[in-house]
Amino acid sequence: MAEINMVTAINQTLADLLAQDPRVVLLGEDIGLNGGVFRVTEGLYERFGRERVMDTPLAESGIIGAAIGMAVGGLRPIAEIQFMGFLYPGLDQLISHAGRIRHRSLAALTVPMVVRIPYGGGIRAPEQHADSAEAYLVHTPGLKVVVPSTPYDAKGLLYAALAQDSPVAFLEPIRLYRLGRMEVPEERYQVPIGPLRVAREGRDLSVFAWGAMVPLALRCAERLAEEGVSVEVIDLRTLSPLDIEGIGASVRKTGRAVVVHEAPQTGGVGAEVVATINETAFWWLKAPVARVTGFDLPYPPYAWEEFYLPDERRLLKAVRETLRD
Amino acid sequence: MAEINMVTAINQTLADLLAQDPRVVLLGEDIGLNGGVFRVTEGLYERFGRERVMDTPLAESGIIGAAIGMAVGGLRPIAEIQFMGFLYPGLDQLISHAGRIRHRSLAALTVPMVVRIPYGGGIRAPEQHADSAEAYLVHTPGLKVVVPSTPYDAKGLLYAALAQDSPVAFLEPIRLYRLGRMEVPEERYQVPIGPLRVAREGRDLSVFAWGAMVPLALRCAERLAEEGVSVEVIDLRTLSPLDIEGIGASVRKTGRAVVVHEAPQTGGVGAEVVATINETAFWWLKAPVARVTGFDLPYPPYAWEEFYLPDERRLLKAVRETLRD
Amino acid sequence: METWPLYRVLGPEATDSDRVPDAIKLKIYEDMVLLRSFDEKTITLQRQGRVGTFPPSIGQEAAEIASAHALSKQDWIAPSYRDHGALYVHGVPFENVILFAMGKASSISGDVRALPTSIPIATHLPHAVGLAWAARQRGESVVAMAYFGDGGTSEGDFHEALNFAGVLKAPVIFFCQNNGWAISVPVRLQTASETLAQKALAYGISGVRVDGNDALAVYQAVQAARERALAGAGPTLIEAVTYRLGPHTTADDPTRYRPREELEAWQSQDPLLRLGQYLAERGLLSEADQEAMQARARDWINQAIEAAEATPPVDPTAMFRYLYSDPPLRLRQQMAQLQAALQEEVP
Amino acid sequence: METWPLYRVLGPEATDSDRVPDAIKLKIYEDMVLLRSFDEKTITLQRQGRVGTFPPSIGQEAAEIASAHALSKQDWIAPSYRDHGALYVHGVPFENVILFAMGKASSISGDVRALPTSIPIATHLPHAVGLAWAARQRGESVVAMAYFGDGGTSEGDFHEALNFAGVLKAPVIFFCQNNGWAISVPVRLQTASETLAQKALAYGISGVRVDGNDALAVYQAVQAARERALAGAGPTLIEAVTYRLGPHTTADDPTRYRPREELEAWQSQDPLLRLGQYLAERGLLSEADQEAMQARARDWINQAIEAAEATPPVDPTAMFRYLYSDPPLRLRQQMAQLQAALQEEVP
Ligand SMILES: Cc1ncc(C[n+]2csc(CCOP(=O)(O)OP(=O)(O)O)c2C)c(N)n1
Ligand SMILES: Cc1ncc(C[n+]2csc(CCOP(=O)(O)OP(=O)(O)O)c2C)c(N)n1
Ligand SMILES: [Mg+2]
Ligand SMILES: [Mg+2]
Repeated sequence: MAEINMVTAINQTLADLLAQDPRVVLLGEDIGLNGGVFRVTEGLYERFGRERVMDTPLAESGIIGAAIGMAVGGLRPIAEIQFMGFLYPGLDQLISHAGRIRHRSLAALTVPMVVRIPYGGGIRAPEQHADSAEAYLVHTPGLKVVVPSTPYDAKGLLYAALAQDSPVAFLEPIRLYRLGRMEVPEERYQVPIGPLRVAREGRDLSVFAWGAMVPLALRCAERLAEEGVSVEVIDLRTLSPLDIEGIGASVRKTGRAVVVHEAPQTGGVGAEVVATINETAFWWLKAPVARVTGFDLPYPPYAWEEFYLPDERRLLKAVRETLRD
Repeated sequence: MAEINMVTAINQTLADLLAQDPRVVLLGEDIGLNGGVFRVTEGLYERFGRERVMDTPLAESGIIGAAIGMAVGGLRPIAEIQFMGFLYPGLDQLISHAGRIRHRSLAALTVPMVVRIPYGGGIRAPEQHADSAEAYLVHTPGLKVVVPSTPYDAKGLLYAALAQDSPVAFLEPIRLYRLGRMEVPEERYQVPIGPLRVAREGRDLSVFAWGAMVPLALRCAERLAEEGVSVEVIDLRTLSPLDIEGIGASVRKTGRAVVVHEAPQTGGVGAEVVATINETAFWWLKAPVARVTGFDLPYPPYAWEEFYLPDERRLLKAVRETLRD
Repeated sequence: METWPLYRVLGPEATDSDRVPDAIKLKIYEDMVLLRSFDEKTITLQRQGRVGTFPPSIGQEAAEIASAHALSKQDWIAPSYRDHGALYVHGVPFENVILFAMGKASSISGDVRALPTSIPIATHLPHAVGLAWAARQRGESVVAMAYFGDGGTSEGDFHEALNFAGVLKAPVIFFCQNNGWAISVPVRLQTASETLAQKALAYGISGVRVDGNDALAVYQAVQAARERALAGAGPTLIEAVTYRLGPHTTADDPTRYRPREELEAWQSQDPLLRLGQYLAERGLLSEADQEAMQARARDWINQAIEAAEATPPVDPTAMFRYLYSDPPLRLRQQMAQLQAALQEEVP
Repeated sequence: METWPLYRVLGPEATDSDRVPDAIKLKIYEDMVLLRSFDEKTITLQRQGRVGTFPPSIGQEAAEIASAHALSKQDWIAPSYRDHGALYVHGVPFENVILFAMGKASSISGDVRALPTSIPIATHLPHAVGLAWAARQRGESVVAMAYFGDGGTSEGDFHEALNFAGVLKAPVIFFCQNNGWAISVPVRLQTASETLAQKALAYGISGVRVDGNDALAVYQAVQAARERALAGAGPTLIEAVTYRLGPHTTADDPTRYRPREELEAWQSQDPLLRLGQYLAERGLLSEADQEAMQARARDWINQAIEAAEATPPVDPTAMFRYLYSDPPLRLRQQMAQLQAALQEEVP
């Protein structure tokens, strides 16, 4: 097994999917010759040609809408939205159609498609290149939403996503693209969509995280371990459907919880995690669940991003306060 | 004071706003000669002419986008989106621009506009005419979101909305448009944006509701009063910014809470209310907060809508169970 | 600028010759009669509260029916809310249309190659592009055709779809019924472009303008577009110029916004009259045939209504069945909650 | 179909005569020199990590600068990310452009009539329509002009904006810089339409195609469109045919996708060369003048950089100041939380 980063893991998986299944087509902006602005599709155009790896016009609603038609028509499209901040013009297609056609047709038709969406902050990018808009997707019935935080999960979740008969939003944390390498099996495997991953076991408090917040949570857990505090780090990994039983089980064990995410606090997925804890572990809770999140502001110009994003200072503080109660 | 319904209250307010302020313009689909598909703008085209009450092409992003430009350029546009299910093509303009231009320009520019959006179910309408998509808006920084549940509040909140220098989404519960009449003062008054309204005081449990769920909650409270249970009914009225102190205060008094809304449960505004209660009243809570909501499905064909929407059966059951804990 | 002639077969101002086989003409006429009867009957049902809001296509029967007859059953269609006529021709029985109007069923049924009715305007146009592309990739010799109205041309999705289709040279037909109005908004407030067909120029694709009340012209225009698409010549935008003689839907009152004279002028262009007269003149259809056809239509429709109304009330929990093949735990819990609540006495 | 001539003033293939006053020509040239120097310098700053990702407009100076000079300061502009040149001409100092590239400031400053830079493609086009409409309602004799690229013509918002503008006859100019590429996607994969200017036909508005590397032709085209708009003749879509000689942004490597020969062919059409040569031939600008101009540009820019870099680091909590005039309680609490966290030792 080679040690690879997340970009390579996704790239290899896409290559294998294209090779194994003639129904798979990739479409998006700059994914062809250019190999994608993050080079995730590098080499695929050369290998599979323009009919399988399609550079589209600059039109997100068109991309997602065309992918929906392709999926209903028997292909397995994998669309790329260049940055999550540019998903918004295409939201209607996800909300009105991708998520509804199965229901609307009383299951006569299915929409097996994947939308890959790089997301999140921390890379000093221009405005609207650092958004975390997962809450819009999680509130949209009929979509599944996954977020790998490791190369291993990226590969396994992508295979699992392609095996669904539901549309899947596959969120790729930009900051983790090249951040860590790990051994990833060369053969095909699926990481099931649904179950959360216990990234680190602990007894005193559960931290719920996804994407680039997972390594942050792990760093804090390590730090706190030195102080004798045992923090459980949960990588939710699937945001829709949420693993409500897994969330409850962890908090029933630890009695305390903190949720951390990059998106603004109000109405973020963190609120749903809190509500789920309230429903599944209320009687075990020893303190209010804390949320450490982006602020209720648009993502700021990058001179401010280190202050906007949850960091060790803020997460440690919240954990310590939650333990104090 | 005459007794009027909500349609009339909004219509009269719009007429007065147009008459008092030359900067006010209305734009939307079928709001002119036709007076709007719900007749909310009836007579305004005849009275104020085509330059003030503008029938637009059928294009929601264009409507909201043009309104943004008008607002920056010194007008006070009031845009209408015909049904909330048709807001989605225009979401990008709200997320990327209406909510951000003030921030992006470091307050050099403001976007004082109102988007009126009829929403909600219960009227046996065709598909996508009954959506409740408030959660998308509440999670979007820079927008304010209000929902009147009475003719009085409709008028007062609309005056208040026009007085903001922020964009305001003004959600109109379709089911309440003509449901009840009440005395509404003829003069101008504002219902402040922000504070919730205690629709009925109570001691044993707080029900949080908005829009068409408020009369439902009141009916249940009345029913429970007969059984000796004292339910406080809170009409949130402003969904963004949420009155987090008011929410906490009610639950610190009653110790129990139920949230009710039409939208799907997962990631709905109810989750944010639960998280807010967790943050502001955790130590007073005697039972988990219950959510009574639309199911995590697209709004179904209308033969199912009576089962999909929260009703007295489901709300009473949740209240009783929450009281039992 | 290129001028945009109006293709017409029927009537003294014909600009195109008739190439439609007689049997097809008769079938088209018969289906148009059926659709007219269906719409008239369903309006009545709606007034009696037996179905929900209904969008009749009265006046647009030629465009609806003839366009669908020009397709193969293997072609895909992507309809809008007013296209039960096209869905019927493509294979959805009228009984299903009634069930749909009763809020009990999907707008499609069986294995018809159609998307379910799209309510949000023009949002299904990109789907047609994707369907066409998928068919081409899979080596199928079929086209996809999207149905929409004049108002639909203003939406961003119209633009994105036509532009995509142009670049891909996808075998897709954009069939626009310009019926003069988008609810209360007349075409001249919808766009400053003189015709809708000329919008094709923005995408480097073919644009055709056809008399939408002339069933034979519509049939020929769709057939030609289909042949072009299958020959690899790419998409066509067809503007079928027609008129909605009825209300937008049963919830609409067109007298609020529509000049009476305009309506009357178009009533004389009724597509049923025009095709009926042509068939009569050519001896293809006697008065007795016509009456028999109408009687048959009424019978069929009454049977369809009976069948639809005889279906049992919906199972409340059935709505949970269709969204996922593997409903998640919370959804299963929600279904259980509904079941439990339904056990409670009604308050 | 109407053909779309390319308007050109400079060079042997001129199709239009020169009507630009000499003083304006010189000012345009000077600003083009300044913009070129600025972009070259800023690319260096980016490589040194002193500013963030930066989109240079090298090769597009004529389109950027001359278009903005044809406007009045009372006109509104709605720029895209590559339009710091136009913003500069309209009144935003380069120092601010650097601060913006450093992530410390807004892209606008002072009371310039400009929207802040719009990052999502084409989404600002409807704003320009609204701004134009507002100005007209308020009785101001001004236009609004939106800047965008060839890729922008594919977005739904392009369509909705142009269609709105056509119906409203709003005094708005859609200034499209067709620089051949949308990052790595060439125009022929962006649309099958032969020119971008002809897309105007879909909206019943004027469409003009101009040599975008010809500063005088650009100036005249914008001026004419502005006059038409102010005379009530409605909007114009201008396609300025130009070429991006540099990378899309400093994060882009065009050698991955762009043929070298194409680049070289366009290098010989460098707008600075073309206007410089014209001014020299007419004796309006000596070699010494040119050198002085370039030296002055470098000095200015160095000063601007110094000034920008001398600004203090941002106040962390300043980001809370701008979203609302009345920040809600939770936002104030969040600010307090940040302040408290900043007191903690760095872990
Ligand atoms: C995106 C969207 N916006 C608004 C509506 C509400 N609406 C339903 S039909 C209609 C007019 C459509 O006119 P047109 O496209 O000409 O089709 P027609 O009804 O005339 O067949 C409108 C505005 C909708 N269904 N979808
Ligand atoms: C809505 C949206 N989608 C995608 C992007 C990412 N993106 C930034 S620039 C660009 C290409 C733009 O090309 P063009 O419109 O020709 O302008 P140019 O960069 O050539 O000036 C893309 C795809 C974006 N900014 N906005
Ligand atoms: Mg119409
Ligand atoms: Mg370009």
